[in-house]
Amino acid sequence: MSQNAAMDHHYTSTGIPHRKLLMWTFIGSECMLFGSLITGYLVYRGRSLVGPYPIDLLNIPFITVTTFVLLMSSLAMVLALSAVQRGRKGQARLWLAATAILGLIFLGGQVYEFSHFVHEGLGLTRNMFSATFFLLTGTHGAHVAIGVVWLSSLLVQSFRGKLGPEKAEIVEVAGLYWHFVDVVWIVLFTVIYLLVEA
Amino acid sequence: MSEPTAHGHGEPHVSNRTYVLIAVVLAVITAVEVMVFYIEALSPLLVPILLTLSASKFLLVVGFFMHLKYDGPMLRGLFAGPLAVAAAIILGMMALFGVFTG
Amino acid sequence: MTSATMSQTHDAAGAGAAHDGHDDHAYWSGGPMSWITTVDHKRIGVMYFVSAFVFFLVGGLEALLIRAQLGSPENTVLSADLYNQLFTMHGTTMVFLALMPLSAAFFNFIIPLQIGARDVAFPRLNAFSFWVFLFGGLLLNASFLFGGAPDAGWFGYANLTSTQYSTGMRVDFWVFGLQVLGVSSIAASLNFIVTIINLRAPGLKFMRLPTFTWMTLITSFLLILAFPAITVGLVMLMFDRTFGTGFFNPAMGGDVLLWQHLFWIFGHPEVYILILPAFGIISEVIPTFSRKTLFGYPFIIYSGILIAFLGFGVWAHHMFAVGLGPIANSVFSAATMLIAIPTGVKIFNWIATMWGGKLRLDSPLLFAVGFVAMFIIGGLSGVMHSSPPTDLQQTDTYFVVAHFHYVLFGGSMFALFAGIYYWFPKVTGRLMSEALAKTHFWIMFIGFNLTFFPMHWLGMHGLPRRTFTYQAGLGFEAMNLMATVGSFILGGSMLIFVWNLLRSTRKGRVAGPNPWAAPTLEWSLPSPPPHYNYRTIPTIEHRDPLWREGGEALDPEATGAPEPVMPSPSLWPIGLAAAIVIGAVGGLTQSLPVVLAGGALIFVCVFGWAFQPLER
Amino acid sequence: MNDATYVPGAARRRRVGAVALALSALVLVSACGGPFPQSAMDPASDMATRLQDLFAGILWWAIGVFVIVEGALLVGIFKYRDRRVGPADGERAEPRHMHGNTLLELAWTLAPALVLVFIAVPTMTTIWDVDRLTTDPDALTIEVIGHQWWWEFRYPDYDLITANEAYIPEGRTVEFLLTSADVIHSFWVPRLAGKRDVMPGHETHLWFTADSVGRFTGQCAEFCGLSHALMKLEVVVATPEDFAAWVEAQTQPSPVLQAAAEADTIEAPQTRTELAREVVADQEEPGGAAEAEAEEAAGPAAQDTDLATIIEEGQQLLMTKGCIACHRIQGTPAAGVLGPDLSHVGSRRTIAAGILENTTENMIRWLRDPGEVKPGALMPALQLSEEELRTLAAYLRSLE
Ligand code: HEA
Ligand code: HEA
Ligand code: CUA
Ligand SMILES: [Cu+2]
Repeated sequence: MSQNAAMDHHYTSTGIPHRKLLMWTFIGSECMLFGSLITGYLVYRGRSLVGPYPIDLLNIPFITVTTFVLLMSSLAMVLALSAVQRGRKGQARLWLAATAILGLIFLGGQVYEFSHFVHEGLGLTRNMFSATFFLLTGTHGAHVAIGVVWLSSLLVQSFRGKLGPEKAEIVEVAGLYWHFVDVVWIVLFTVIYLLVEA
Repeated sequence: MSEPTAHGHGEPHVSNRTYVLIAVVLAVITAVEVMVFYIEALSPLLVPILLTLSASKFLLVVGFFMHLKYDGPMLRGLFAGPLAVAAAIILGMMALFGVFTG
Repeated sequence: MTSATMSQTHDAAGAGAAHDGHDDHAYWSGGPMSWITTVDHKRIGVMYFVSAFVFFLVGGLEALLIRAQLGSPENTVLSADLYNQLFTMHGTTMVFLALMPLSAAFFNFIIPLQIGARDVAFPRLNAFSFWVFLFGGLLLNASFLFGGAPDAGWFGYANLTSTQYSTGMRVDFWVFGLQVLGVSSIAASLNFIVTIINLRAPGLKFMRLPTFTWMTLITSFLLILAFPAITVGLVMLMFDRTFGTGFFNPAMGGDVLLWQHLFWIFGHPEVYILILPAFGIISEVIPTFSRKTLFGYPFIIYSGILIAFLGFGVWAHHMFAVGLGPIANSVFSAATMLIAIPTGVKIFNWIATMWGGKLRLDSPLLFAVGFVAMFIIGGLSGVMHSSPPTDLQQTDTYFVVAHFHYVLFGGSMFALFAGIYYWFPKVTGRLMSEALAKTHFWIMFIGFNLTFFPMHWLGMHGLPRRTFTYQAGLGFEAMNLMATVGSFILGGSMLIFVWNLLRSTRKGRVAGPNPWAAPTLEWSLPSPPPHYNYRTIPTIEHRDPLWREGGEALDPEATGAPEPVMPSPSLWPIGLAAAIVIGAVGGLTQSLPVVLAGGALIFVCVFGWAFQPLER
Repeated sequence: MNDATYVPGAARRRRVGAVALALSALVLVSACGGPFPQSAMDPASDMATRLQDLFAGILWWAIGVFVIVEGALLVGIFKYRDRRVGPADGERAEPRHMHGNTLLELAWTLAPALVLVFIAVPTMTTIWDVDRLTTDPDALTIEVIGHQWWWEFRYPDYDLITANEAYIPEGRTVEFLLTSADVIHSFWVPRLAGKRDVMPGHETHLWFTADSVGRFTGQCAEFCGLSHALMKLEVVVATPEDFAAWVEAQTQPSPVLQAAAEADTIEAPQTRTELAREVVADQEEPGGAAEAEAEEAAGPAAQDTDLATIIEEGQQLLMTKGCIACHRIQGTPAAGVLGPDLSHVGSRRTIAAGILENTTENMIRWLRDPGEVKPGALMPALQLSEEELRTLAAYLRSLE
């Protein structure tokens, strides 16, 4: 590396932009966060003293649909990034909006699911299943919500004409976050819904 | 991704078509997962099958959508290391709480 | 080391005098507002140091009160209630508000200098980490004014922390205080990871990084991986206390042991978070004062990584008495013992570094040697704990208290003092008084051993820890008195140190760039460094750049390059920190409006921050 | 640089010598100052002996490592210290940089590993011996229930319940089953066994065979709230005969009550369930029956008027002041379960979980204001007059 490169404000030793490195490191930390939450969920499996139990309430077909929605939002996200990188403003807006809206639909599904559970008598404090379930999926939902806000702000930026290809890095970082949240859901979908104890 | 990024490290090109393909595969795997769930005959193998399927979805998203397949060892290590620690702790705790031994 | 380096040192002392009158150019010049809005890693480092040291004195004062109460049997200096608050806050303060942020002070000040960077990767995030830490610490200590401080011990075992057995807000202060501090630690660690990986000067490959930088990197990884576990535990506890869930309530199917696991999955890596920076400091001080490069550098690095890695697999050694069963106990015991090996490797390499060197027993080396000597004792008592059957007699007694003060005070604190004496000239441009430093050392050394050595026996003779009183006739009187006397001697040594610190900032001998003839890059800068650190970023070709031929040419000021543009000050970091703490206060008082206000402020600050350019 | 601050070697050596002396003095002084009646290093059972032997073995290894490593450190410092004072600086050659030596690294990796093997092997064998259920079919089972801040002991084989003072037979294996009624405690009698945590929602085990007769004190070792420091206990190891006698005595109502009961031909209720039923009946009809009963019990039997009055008035206080809500006394309607069983409280050496000598003064002190003796104690101050305090204390002390 030349002296000049080192003087450049965007110089990094590895060639990886700071923010991208930050996001990956943060994702590492998030692995432990969700790991601990999943641990809590798993060790308390089958320890509910009163019903309703998971098998009574979990609606697999419904969740399959919202899972599909979230997966598709990840697709929209990569397409948005790709559009931003190519300077295709219209496409970028379209896909960013699609990502955010799919995220919102997922959240809507979660809100519906939660209120359905509460309606069926499974409030937060009802039993060990409800406590661990709401904590785990709630934390995930909060992550989705933050992602939606983030994506929306990118969308606004794009409409203000401030999301040119030179800003692709920001979109990429937001995308990493978004995909990670999706990845967590892939695990939760399996662990909570498909591997529900009979 | 034909335009080089501002920082000039050329990332391998992944076409939009690849992305769509991956998404289709993800959707199909999800569908298979749910089918497996409902097929009585497979219930003894449910856990290993589902874990394999969801792990492959996991890898597809991380590898392609998150680009890790094309990133260097640094980012891969940053993700794989913590993931391994987290997985080990989940398994260790399940063992300690007798989840495997009943 | 070459004679060229020596002559550079002598010149430097002369040149330093010239720097003396130029304090207005130093990184610290500017009014209070410039400190509140600063994003300069050096100022943030100094602020970390001052706050953490004050918290250290507070924690020390709490310890002295504890010792005063324990000086004689059935003493009544403190009530049971106050005693329990004090030991809880002593432990919590020392770990979270003194030792960790003291290490952070070193990370902040030293790391960018050591790697040839002008600042950290995210300067505003750095300021944010500091303010969150400070506000979190104040929040925690504010509990003393509002119905009493947390009183369930520093590891707050469930279900003593449930609303049934801990009424009032004491435990809530602890729950929210620690969560806030977690935000600070994680943000700071992410920042340092990126900084160290990404902002190394050209040529500064990983295997040329100074050892302290390496240990900081490892510590930061430990932090981002360990803290989430306790965060989850704290959130569960918060839910139990606020909403009435039963995560830790056996009557509802909860399990009190889950808390212990989550806490120690964090807690054990945490103790290595407290010691690895110390290992780093020692690995800088010993070569410098032996005038001999670090022996077995790669082994010291790898053993650090190994310690960190193994550190995630030993947590249940804090739970040998709960009856996890022979398999679990054997596994965790063996894993724990393994850690003695990489730690030993470090110790042996340090001794080998000194072997054949030319040791100058200046204060940093004195403290470093004190560290090695005391840490070995703490490590060996750790190995005794690691054997579950013997630990059944030791756990929860003063034997443990002896173990962890030997590693925490005899280890971390001795090393931090070594670091303070070592880098003080770089921070302030002046040397601390050697005579006072040596007095400090010997008094501290004696006081320390007098305080904590007898505790091994106290424990083995049957005195449990966390007991506000003990009865006469069990043989505890003499040793407790000894410990109490020792602790006041120890306190006295701290006064000498504080006096030296205050005096030397103004009256100390002017240091010059490299008063110790040290090998690492930070010593190529003027003392104190200019606010931009490096006018020109140097290119590094060796692990000990200043000990190489031509090392003296590494004066970044000499190139006459234009002054670099640095990030502008910002109010958003402190704003966001305040917003988070407001939210926490809302949660603490269970006041929804305050929580919402905090949330709204967080929102405003995040966007204000995001849209404010770094350089204006 | 800093030459001025260098201290001449001789003075330093003297100072270091002084410190070394002080340190060894410290070690010696630490070790004495006894006697240590609660010391883990003075074992009185098979388990405690195993643990102590293991500890001693590890301690010797640790001392060995300590001497070698600290020795190397000290030798290094003295040998390679830069001795010169003043301007002669620079005379000795600059040290040669040594970057490392793989063979050495290997050596000081393997040597500690070897030491650890010598520590780990006895550790593991001890774990597998100690950390399992006892296989002895004759083992005596004692259930331990931790409370804030006292201990409840139940002997299911004998239908016996007592508190804070447990008798066990010498030479017979005893297995403790431990649970908690509230928070986590830890059961620890250092001379008899290592700790075992006492947790709500879990049952833990501990077993050992005591090998000498005597009283062994212990105390709660897990922080359990305000008065954790005051949660003590005593295990009395008795000869099998003494133990049998103790069981016999404890399973009967106290002799005073027996005497009173026999004289009045009132049958002392024998089982807990009967008692409970009676209490329920009493509560439905507050005061009345119980008082009458107590009066009757005392009245005609009075050979010794003093004792008779004490029993009569004491029982009356017991009924009226709320004691029975929490305590049980065999042979009376008192059948509470929240507090310690008081059937034979007079026979115990201490009261308030090992805190106070069992004397009338101390009993009065406790009854006057339990929170003064034991901060946070759940038992309320009963607002008794001095007269009542004395009577109640005398009554309780008579329950041997
Ligand atoms: C700086 C912090 C720090 C460090 C570095 C350590 C280091 C170690 N600790 Fe310690 N520990 C604490 C802080 C620390 N600990 C704290 C705070 C607690 C109590 C928490 C609480 O309950 O409040 C605790 C408690 C604790 C326990 C639980 C005790 C109990 O509650 O019952 C155990 C059990 O195994 C343990 C073991 C060890 C071991 C094996 C090491 C090893 O890493 C030590 C390794 C070092 C050496 C062994 C010395 C040097 C090596 C050689 C010279 C080589 C040759 C050596 C041999 C062959 C043996 N520690
Ligand atoms: C991290 C480091 C750390 C440090 C540095 C210390 C330092 C000290 N500790 Fe601490 N200690 C812990 C961590 C630490 N401790 C932890 C984690 C616990 C467990 C808590 C728990 O069980 O929950 C504990 C518990 C603990 C106990 C056991 C309490 C109990 O179980 O009942 C005792 C008892 O003697 C003690 C004593 C001391 C003493 C005498 C010092 C001395 O080194 C202090 C030195 C003295 C000073 C620094 C004072 C200087 C100040 C002045 C002279 C005046 C200052 C003036 C103003 C503030 C205006 N500590
Ligand atoms: Cu019970 Cu401590
Ligand atoms: Cu540990």
